[in-house]
Amino acid sequence: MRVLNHPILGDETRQFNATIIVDGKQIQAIEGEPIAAALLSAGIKKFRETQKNHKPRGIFCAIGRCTDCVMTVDGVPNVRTCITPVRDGMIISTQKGLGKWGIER
Amino acid sequence: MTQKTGVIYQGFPSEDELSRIPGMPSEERIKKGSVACIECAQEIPCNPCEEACPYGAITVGKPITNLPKLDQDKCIGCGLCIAACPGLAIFVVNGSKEKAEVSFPFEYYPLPNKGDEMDCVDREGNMVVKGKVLRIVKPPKYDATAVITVEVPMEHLKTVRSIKRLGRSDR
Amino acid sequence: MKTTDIAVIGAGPAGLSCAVEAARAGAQVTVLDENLKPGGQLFKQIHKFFGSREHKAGIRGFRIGQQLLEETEKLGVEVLLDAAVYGIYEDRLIAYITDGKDHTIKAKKIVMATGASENALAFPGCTLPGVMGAGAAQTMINVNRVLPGQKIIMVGSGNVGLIVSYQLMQAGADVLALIEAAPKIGGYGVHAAKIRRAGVQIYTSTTIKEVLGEEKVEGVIAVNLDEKWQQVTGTEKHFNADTVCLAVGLSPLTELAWMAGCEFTFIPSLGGHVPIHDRNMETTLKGIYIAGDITGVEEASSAMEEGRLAGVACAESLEYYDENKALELKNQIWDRLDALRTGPFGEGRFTAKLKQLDARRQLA
Amino acid sequence: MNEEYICRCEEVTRKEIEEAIADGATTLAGIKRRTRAGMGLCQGRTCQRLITQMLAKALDPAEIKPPTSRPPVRAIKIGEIVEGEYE
Repeated sequence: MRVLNHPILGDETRQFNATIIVDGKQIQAIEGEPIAAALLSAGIKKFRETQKNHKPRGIFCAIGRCTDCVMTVDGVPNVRTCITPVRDGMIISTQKGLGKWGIER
Repeated sequence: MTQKTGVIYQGFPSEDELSRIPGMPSEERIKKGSVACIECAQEIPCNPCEEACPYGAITVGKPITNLPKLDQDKCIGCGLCIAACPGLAIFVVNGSKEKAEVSFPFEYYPLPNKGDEMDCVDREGNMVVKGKVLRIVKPPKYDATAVITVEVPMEHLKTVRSIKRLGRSDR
Repeated sequence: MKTTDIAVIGAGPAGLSCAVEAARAGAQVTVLDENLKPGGQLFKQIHKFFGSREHKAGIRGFRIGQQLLEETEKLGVEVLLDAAVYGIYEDRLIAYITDGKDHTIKAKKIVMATGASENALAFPGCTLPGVMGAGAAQTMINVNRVLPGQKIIMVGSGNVGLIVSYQLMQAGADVLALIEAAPKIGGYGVHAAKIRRAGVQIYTSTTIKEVLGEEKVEGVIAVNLDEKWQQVTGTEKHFNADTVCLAVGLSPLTELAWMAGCEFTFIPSLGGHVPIHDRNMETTLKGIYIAGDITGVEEASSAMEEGRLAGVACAESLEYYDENKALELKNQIWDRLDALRTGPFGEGRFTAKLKQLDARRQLA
Repeated sequence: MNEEYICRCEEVTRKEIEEAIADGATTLAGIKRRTRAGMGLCQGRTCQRLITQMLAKALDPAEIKPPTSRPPVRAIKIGEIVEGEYE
């Protein structure tokens, strides 16, 4: 959920100027915000499944250290979504295990 | 298990701690009119309250970990210190009228409106009594901290310290 | 290859304060930061800072960040963003990646101000989506303006746990409870008082037994701890939470200092193994300085003072300041640092920092 | 009950680390070689401290030194170094 008004920071003034496609679904986002923030705003918490035990993972450190939030972005696996900015038209998919190169259609 | 009291156990100063710190006014002073209650019970490095007071009623001095000392005769209860305290630990009370007035800092959305009857809470967030909002002050120099004044029955002057956040469904 | 007088690694409160101070003396300063935006963790600090009013106490953290950035710009400090330093080599050669390419910069002085990272905590279910660092949640609400969840359990009652709990409520979430393994609250009472009067219970001597859920957090079971820190069966409490935030301390980010070859000392209260430094913030390697949380975890106000100190010291050793002028400035900073390290919360850090300086003297 | 993972990347549980310590591991490297803890994508940045705490139950924490730091200390792509500029 987005924080549209805030007692200290004031009202959100940024425009929802980007659309990203996550597992085939369109999501409105803000150009330049981390991919992870855009996903969270759409209620998506599970970003990938682990290699060994197929367990769900999501945001953990949010500063690019823990690598829990990696996804396949525009055909590139293991992209840290917490520090990778949104660009309009990005194609993102939930990563299974170590991920595969290339965009799955 | 009996709950230990005091700020390091409960997260707010106990009656006993409040009675021993130099930031609290006397009963007599409270009855005379608006006055600050500086509920700052730990020696932390902080002194913006000292400068915020235009009447020189608050002294921290050096080292800046000293507890703020209130000069209750200089204090007129203007409330400028309320928004200046980074710990939001300063309140203003007035016991000179029929009903008590309590002013406190408030940094949540939404804000109440003047005249609203609000759920007034104590230091633990427990509902104490309904109280009427008399004033909401939020000038730019407070930098987004609102100072709200509510009117409550006199017996709650020392317990009411905030209002419930608005727009929350009961848990 | 680029060259500069002073290369500062990290554009957080310590790094930027250092850059401003050194540039003011006339030095050429280059700041490198791996993030896309400068400011480090300052821009997620939306509360008014403590400290001395001469030094920005009472001002909200993100505004201090804005002021520092304006000053760096005015003074002509070069700030390289998206520049991840991955190695420091002989003769103060720094290797970094920017724009997907490898670069090097050679500096007369290096200041490492790399900050700290959040500690993790393990319990059954700790990897479920919805369990995250308190700092991660703080970044989401205050920088990205997205709520990580609606019903939060905060773990840890240090200042980070207390402040982030408060800020989660300001952003519109509910904090169901704050739990703390120790028998008392770790952070400032005034921060605790803010969330208490908002109705948040603080459970001391309590830990997480298990986080429930298959695909994400769907509940939390907390349990009491006895005096030996063992879980007491039968004291379990269930919370209907969707998010768990971990505020269980920070560790200095010291990899670069290890790699550069700085000598370390072990001081648990500062976060473990920390680089040894002298009164000027210089490490055991000549010309390499440190400032802020990398020297041992404290808070933003002390990080900024240490940054200023390193800035003055670098400027002095490059002869932008004479000894007297430098000493005058350093005395002021030392006084302020001492003031920040007094009182029940500061004394421990004061002693720890003395120990760190002693380690330097013993080596000399 | 959900698993208690210490190394999140390589999915190493508390039990596996305890077994490695019982097996005679006294260093972070020893545990790493036995369990792969710390060898995943994040290179021990999250679990190192947790494992140090577990080791510290039997050893002096001051003696548990972090493993040697070698470049790159940040997560970067090999291609970024290979394609680097040479001056």
